[in-house]
Amino acid sequence: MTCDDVQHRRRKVIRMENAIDTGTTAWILISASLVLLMTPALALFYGGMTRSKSVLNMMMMSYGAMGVIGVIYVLWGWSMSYSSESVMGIFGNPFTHFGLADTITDSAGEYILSDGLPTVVDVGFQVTFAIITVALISGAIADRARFGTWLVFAGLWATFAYFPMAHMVWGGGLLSGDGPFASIAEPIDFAGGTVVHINAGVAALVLALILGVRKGFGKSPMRPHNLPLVMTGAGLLWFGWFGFNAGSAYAADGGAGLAWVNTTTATAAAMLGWLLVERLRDGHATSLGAASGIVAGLVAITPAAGDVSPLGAIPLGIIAGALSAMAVGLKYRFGYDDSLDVVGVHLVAGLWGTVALGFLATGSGLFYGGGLNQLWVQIIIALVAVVFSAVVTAVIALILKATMGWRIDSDVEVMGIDQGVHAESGYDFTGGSGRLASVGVASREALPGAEGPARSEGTTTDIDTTDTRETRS
Amino acid sequence: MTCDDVQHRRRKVIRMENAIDTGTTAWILISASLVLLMTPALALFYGGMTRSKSVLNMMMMSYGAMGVIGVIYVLWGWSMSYSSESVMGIFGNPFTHFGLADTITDSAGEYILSDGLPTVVDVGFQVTFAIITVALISGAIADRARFGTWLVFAGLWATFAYFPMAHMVWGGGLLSGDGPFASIAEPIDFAGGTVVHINAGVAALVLALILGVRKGFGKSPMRPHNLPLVMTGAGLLWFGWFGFNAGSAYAADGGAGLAWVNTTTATAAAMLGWLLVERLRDGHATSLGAASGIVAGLVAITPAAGDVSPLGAIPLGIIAGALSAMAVGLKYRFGYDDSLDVVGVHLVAGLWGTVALGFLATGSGLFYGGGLNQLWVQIIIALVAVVFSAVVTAVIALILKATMGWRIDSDVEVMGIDQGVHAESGYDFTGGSGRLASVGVASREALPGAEGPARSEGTTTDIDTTDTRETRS
Amino acid sequence: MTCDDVQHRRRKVIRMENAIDTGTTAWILISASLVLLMTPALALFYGGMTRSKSVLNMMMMSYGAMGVIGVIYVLWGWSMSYSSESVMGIFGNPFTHFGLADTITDSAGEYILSDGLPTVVDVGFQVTFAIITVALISGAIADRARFGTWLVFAGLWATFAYFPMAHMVWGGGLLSGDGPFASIAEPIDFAGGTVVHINAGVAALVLALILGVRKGFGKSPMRPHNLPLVMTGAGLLWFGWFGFNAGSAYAADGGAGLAWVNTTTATAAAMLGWLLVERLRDGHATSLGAASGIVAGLVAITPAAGDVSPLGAIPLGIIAGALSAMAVGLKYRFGYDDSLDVVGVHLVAGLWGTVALGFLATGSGLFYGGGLNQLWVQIIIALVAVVFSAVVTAVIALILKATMGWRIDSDVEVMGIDQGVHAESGYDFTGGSGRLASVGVASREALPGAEGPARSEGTTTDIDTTDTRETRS
Amino acid sequence: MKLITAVIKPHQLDEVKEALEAYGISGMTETEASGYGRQRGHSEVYRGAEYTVDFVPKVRLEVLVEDLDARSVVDVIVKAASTGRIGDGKVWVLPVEDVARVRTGEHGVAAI
Amino acid sequence: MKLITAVIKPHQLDEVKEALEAYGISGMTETEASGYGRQRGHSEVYRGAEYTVDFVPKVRLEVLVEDLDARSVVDVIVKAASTGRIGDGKVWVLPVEDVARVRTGEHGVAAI
Amino acid sequence: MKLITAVIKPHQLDEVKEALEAYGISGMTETEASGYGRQRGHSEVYRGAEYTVDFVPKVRLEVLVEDLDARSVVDVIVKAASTGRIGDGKVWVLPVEDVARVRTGEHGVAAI
Ligand SMILES: Nc1ncnc2c1ncn2[C@@H]1O[C@H](COP(=O)(O)OP(=O)(O)O)[C@@H](O)[C@H]1O
Ligand SMILES: Nc1ncnc2c1ncn2[C@@H]1O[C@H](COP(=O)(O)OP(=O)(O)O)[C@@H](O)[C@H]1O
Ligand SMILES: Nc1ncnc2c1ncn2[C@@H]1O[C@H](COP(=O)(O)OP(=O)(O)O)[C@@H](O)[C@H]1O
Repeated sequence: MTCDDVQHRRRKVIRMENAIDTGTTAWILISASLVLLMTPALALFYGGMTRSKSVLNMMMMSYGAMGVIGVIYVLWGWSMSYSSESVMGIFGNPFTHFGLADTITDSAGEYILSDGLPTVVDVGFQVTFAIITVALISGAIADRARFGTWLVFAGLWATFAYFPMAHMVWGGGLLSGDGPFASIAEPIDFAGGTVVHINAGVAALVLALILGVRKGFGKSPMRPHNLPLVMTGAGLLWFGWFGFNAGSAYAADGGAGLAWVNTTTATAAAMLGWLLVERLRDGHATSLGAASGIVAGLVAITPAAGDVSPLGAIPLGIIAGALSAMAVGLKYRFGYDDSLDVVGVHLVAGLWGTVALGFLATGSGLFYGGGLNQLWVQIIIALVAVVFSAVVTAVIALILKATMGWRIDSDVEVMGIDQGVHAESGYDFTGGSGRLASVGVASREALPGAEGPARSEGTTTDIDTTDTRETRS
Repeated sequence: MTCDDVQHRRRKVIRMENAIDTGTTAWILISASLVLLMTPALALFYGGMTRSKSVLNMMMMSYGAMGVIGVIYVLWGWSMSYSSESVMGIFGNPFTHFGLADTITDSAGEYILSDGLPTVVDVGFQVTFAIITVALISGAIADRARFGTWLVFAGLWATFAYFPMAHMVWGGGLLSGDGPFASIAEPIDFAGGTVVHINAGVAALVLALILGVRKGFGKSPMRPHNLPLVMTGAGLLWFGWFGFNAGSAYAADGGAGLAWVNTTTATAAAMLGWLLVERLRDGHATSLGAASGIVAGLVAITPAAGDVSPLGAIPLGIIAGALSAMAVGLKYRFGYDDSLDVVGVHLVAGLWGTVALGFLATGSGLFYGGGLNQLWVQIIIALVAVVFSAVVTAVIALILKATMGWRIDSDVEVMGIDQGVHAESGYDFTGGSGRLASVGVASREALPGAEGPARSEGTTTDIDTTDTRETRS
Repeated sequence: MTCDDVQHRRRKVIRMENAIDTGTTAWILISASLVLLMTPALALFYGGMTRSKSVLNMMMMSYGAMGVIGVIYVLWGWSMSYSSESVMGIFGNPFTHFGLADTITDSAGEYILSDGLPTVVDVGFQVTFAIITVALISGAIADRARFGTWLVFAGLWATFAYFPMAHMVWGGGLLSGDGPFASIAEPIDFAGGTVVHINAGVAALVLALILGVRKGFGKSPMRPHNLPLVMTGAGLLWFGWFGFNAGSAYAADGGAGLAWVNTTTATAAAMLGWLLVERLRDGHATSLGAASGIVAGLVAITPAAGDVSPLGAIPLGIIAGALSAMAVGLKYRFGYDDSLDVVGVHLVAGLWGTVALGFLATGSGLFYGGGLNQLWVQIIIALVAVVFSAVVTAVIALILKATMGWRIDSDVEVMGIDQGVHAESGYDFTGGSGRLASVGVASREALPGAEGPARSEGTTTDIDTTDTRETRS
Repeated sequence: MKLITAVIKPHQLDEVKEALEAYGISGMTETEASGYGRQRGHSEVYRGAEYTVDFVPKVRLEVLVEDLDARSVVDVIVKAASTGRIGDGKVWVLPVEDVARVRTGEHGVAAI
Repeated sequence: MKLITAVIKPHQLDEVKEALEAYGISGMTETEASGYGRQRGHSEVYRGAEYTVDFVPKVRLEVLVEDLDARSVVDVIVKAASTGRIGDGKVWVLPVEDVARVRTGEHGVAAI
Repeated sequence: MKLITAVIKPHQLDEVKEALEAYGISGMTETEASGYGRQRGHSEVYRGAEYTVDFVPKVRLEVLVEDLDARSVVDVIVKAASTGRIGDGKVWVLPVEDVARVRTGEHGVAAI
């Protein structure tokens, strides 16, 4: 390969350097680790918010995304995102670097570098973004989705929505500085407002509409079962987000430092913004509000982290928190069951952060005397992202609906998806009764003393869906 | 600005360098992230220790500190701490660098560097220290403080106690190597024994005294409701503390490595010390003891991490653990309700660590043939910190008592501050009964079917404080 | 000392460099922190898997390992592992660097460097490996081991099994590139397949056999009490493992990046492998399976992280997950109570990863045209590790059995080891009844109002082991 | 006076509560319970080992009523709690000798 | 023999237990319960959606007593449990036909 | 009809359930409870402060039976629940006036 084979994020000129920058390499290695941690953190954030009967399924949707995307990214994900053989500026050729061919070392066996950073380190960094983006979507379909369908969706959506979007914005495609809109102003998406948050937020809305509401939505109480888990998740997300945003500076330098400080400032402000709305509207500042405000702030600063000042990050954050706090109620009015508010938080704050750059970008933003061009181009890339994600998600989700089916049995939904689908319970604090019936050694024998043959048909039928059949005697 | 505008931690000579050290920058970026994580970790540590009816409020005091300090630090916190325009060696001029003016880039638009580290990265590192210090205090006032008053206190205390103390010790002020006591020996506070732990520990004692005891203190059982949470918090604190201590070396070098090894060694030793006291005194080594010993060790090694040998860290740690294990009972004897033992752990271990340097500092300590000077100066800075913090905290807390009020209604205290103040419950494992009454869309409508108008007066009145008024029929 | 005094991991030529590499130093500092975090993460992973009555003891075995090993490592652990005074290639002289003598600074007071990395940073990195290895073993003896015996075992096992094994493999000993088997092919153990996982896995098997089964093993249900904790633990382990594997590259470079990517790829694949076996065999893909698959993948890639390609990591991972999923049932067939499947996960996946290198090592593996030599030498080092660990563990454990005793009273086991041994309960969600009887101030007085003298004999006798004695009246 | 105890499915609780309130009963005490009967439990699988959980979550309601109301209250509960499926539960009636209201110290029917 | 059931406020449990012990009763069984009555529940707000929780935490005590003690034990409980506020709870008395102590197999009053 | 209530040690539950099933009883309702009696609780120590927990975990079983079965069922339970140690628990029998099965609306013995 030649070094100009790869187009990458915010760098127009790709040059092969002889010297590695170990400081930057260390920073991207740890940033990648931090972003990977965000997915388990998200699993906590989401898992704590569901009812206790679905906590495991909720977490499993995030972990499942780690499994699927973790494998396909090295196969075709990297190539579709960053191959210089771009297909109409929409996606990269999946075969150029299939299986990371010609990506890790050059013909001399030396690690390929780009701006002092080994490309393989960048691969690690990028895979974590793909994983978390897919995992984010799962918040919209809590308690009711078939796990198998979700896993297949994860793979398809990453392939047809995420990798192309990453290519368009960061890989030199349509929405990048090399794309057609750059003539107005260079579009800014520092760390993923369009690629990650608008993309996932729109997909969440589409899935919520296609799957339909949960039994009892808008009537039964569906309150978070474990708020300390939610807060822990939010705290770990904040921590991991430093890799996401400050890592996206692609260097251990002042730019990374600015992104770091902006991330903290905007997030703190957004927490206060959300709490303020709650205090005024509902009379109480809640811990779920604080956790949600944190995430809204992190989302909003994502596209802007390197291009606003800390003073600009304050209003950006406050407004993000307040907007999202108001937006989470819309699902009740419009009747879509976006269970954990992916739309209200990620789509709304993602749009706000992307568009706010039109005002607040130091240099090119309206408030900094830059005129309307930046605002204009930010709106365009946001809209393109919305439309692209909506169409691709709808097509994938409808095909899956027709083929594999999305919804679990409604009785299983009532009993709880954890027991019904995963044959587990999240918690057992009493060490309650029950018997060990059989053990799955390779040959799956019944234990001595277990009654009858092992019930291989699983548990989902053991509930009150059928009538006399299920009697004991 | 000129580069000598900022005085900073342990560096006498501030010079403008042309070359960034990306390794050091990477290390301080991640150290800042680690220290930021300490506050959510503290929220777990503290939250698990309260009763389940107050876990959310306990966590919210930490998260609230992140919100408030995260915003004010970039406004005036940095300037009050590190502006070279010192006001009597006590605090920096808040206006010199208000809003990080002249802090991030120089007139040529280049990131300002100091010793190879971009100053904006240092800002990020410093804000996390301010946050955690404020959050530490909250352990003294579990279950009973108005949340609004706490948020205001957080902002005032950071402004009048923390920023000045940071200035005095690290910003070239009174207690620094440039201060008057340096003629005896250069005071040592590597990573915050005075600024963070003595400061917060004294504030905790003062607040506990001013707020008074909880209902049932010393009689009702107030045992930790979730010890795995406490242990998780302690584990994450240990992890985060590497940023705190080894990051305070301000370089990715052997000094950071020494601080890292000392941190681990002293903490391990302190855990054993605490467990030993428990085993001998109570007959049982407990998990709460292990978690507490960890924190005591981390606190004690904080001021000393760069200035003792690993062999010295062992006795320093063991004694810290043992001393704190003995000190936590004092609140029952003296009747102050320092609910989660901020005094017993942070003040006691913080004092010990600061003073122990007089004996154990390699080079200048008594045991290393350095005579009494170091000991003497360590005692002085500890005492100054105690007096300063006590006075400032008392003034702030008494003013707030007179104006906003500190205590929640005693019936709300019995019912639980989570329900009363935040209108939430920490856990709901049974998916119990309840109805969705109304939803807070922007216009806050009642749901169809919800009885009567939305109760905007909140929940706190729905408890047995009033009599016949609250009957249903 | 001279610089060639220390032999270290994968580096044949040790040279003293004048220049520190701050990027690498930053990376190893954070890697050490990440690996330290793995032990609390393991405590969550293990703690969530026990019944709620033993969660604290389970976590305490991990934390206890941190206490004991954290202290002895700086005393003699480093010296036994890496002293160049090797005793027959089996262990290093514990006195050469006792207390880190001649390890941190040279006679000129400069930090000793090796390949640009301060040796003291390496000490920090190494201590974390020793801690986690010991902690891993505890999964085999859940619910039933005396805590004191465990702590002593931890110290002895580290000294006689871990430090020697580290010396043999990484310290220039028998199993290293300087050992006798290197003439066949250079043995590969990138980050600890033999030293950590086979070593701990065999020790776990031996302990499980020596301690015997729990009351009710194979009959009573012993299901995980808190699966979200287990999943959180697995997520944090994955995060920490980046330090373990990519840190073992000993540089912030492309090699670290490759290890990072391989770690993620193999782990994702192993999760899918485990879930697939479950889906086919049991009918349900479980969250415990996902968490376990993650750990199996991390274990298997550990020895191989730097020496396979990402494409090779996929089958390596899938097979690791599938093998372990099948192996965890063996304990029921053979009747050893390896409570949390240390054997099924760490021993099986550790053996597989070590041996798989014989096929998959790029360059020397069978599938890469390298012939059988690599396979042959990998089998040899695995076998030597198995035998060495088995013998040493058996001797230590049997001596402890004869002297201190391993098992707690069987009534305490039924009541729960947390209450019986640690005098604590993991959770109290109801804020249940109870009285504060006395407080352990230094002088341990009874509270005014507490009935009778403080019961210093503890709690373990207060259960139904004795008969009429324990009546109230 | 009578004590009516009803063991019902958890998600019928709100319906039963509302039916009772509509009938004029405005006090009751609820406990979480687990039931064993014709309705089968479920099984769970942990690392390949299958556990059978025989008990099914139920809610146990206690309602003190005047003698005359007993029969109708049982009917009200049965009607509201019924889903027509196995495991809907049981209702039983016990004779009560005395009732006291703690707050006032009243006894008998007035205390209900 | 009688079975006295008391539904009281959770933080009165220790007081009631001590009063019973003082009276000479040294056995009882406690269950966690939730009560519905004149005392109102509370509401909670999650992301702006308000939930009403109607049931209030209570503790349910059961005490087996000899016939003669029944009236006085009810009084002891009412006195100890009372705070004078809405929601203090109820006490009721049921007739018991037989009691057995599991450990010894004894029946009747001796088994209490 | 009778209602048999048994307060037993938690780890005897499975044995009791199996004994009842062997006897022919195939329905019961279980609640978690805490007992206070001759069996002492335990104490716990948190940061040197010792807490005494007086109540011991128990399981509370309720079984509706026909009149004739009552005596034998009590015996079956006593036998299966007994470990011979303090704290094994109590069993008591209450008269029941009516029973209804929610699903079918049946009353009386048929509803058990
Ligand atoms: N003999 C009994 N005594 C007490 N409770 C019973 C008895 N039989 C059934 N129950 C309770 O009623 C519930 C429903 O009974 P089950 O036999 O499953 O269905 P159904 O009542 O519809 O025939 C059980 O879960 C149990 O709680
Ligand atoms: N009819 C009833 N049957 C059973 N329990 C009742 C009944 N009425 C009230 N209770 C119980 O008594 C508790 C207190 O009743 P409540 O009406 O709130 O106050 P008070 O008893 O002071 O008038 C309730 O929470 C409930 O547990
Ligand atoms: N008078 C009582 N009323 C109700 N329950 C009781 C009474 N006495 C004992 N119990 C229950 O029986 C259990 C066992 O009683 P205890 O006195 O400890 O042992 P034993 O029954 O073996 O003498 C207690 O824990 C409690 O739940």
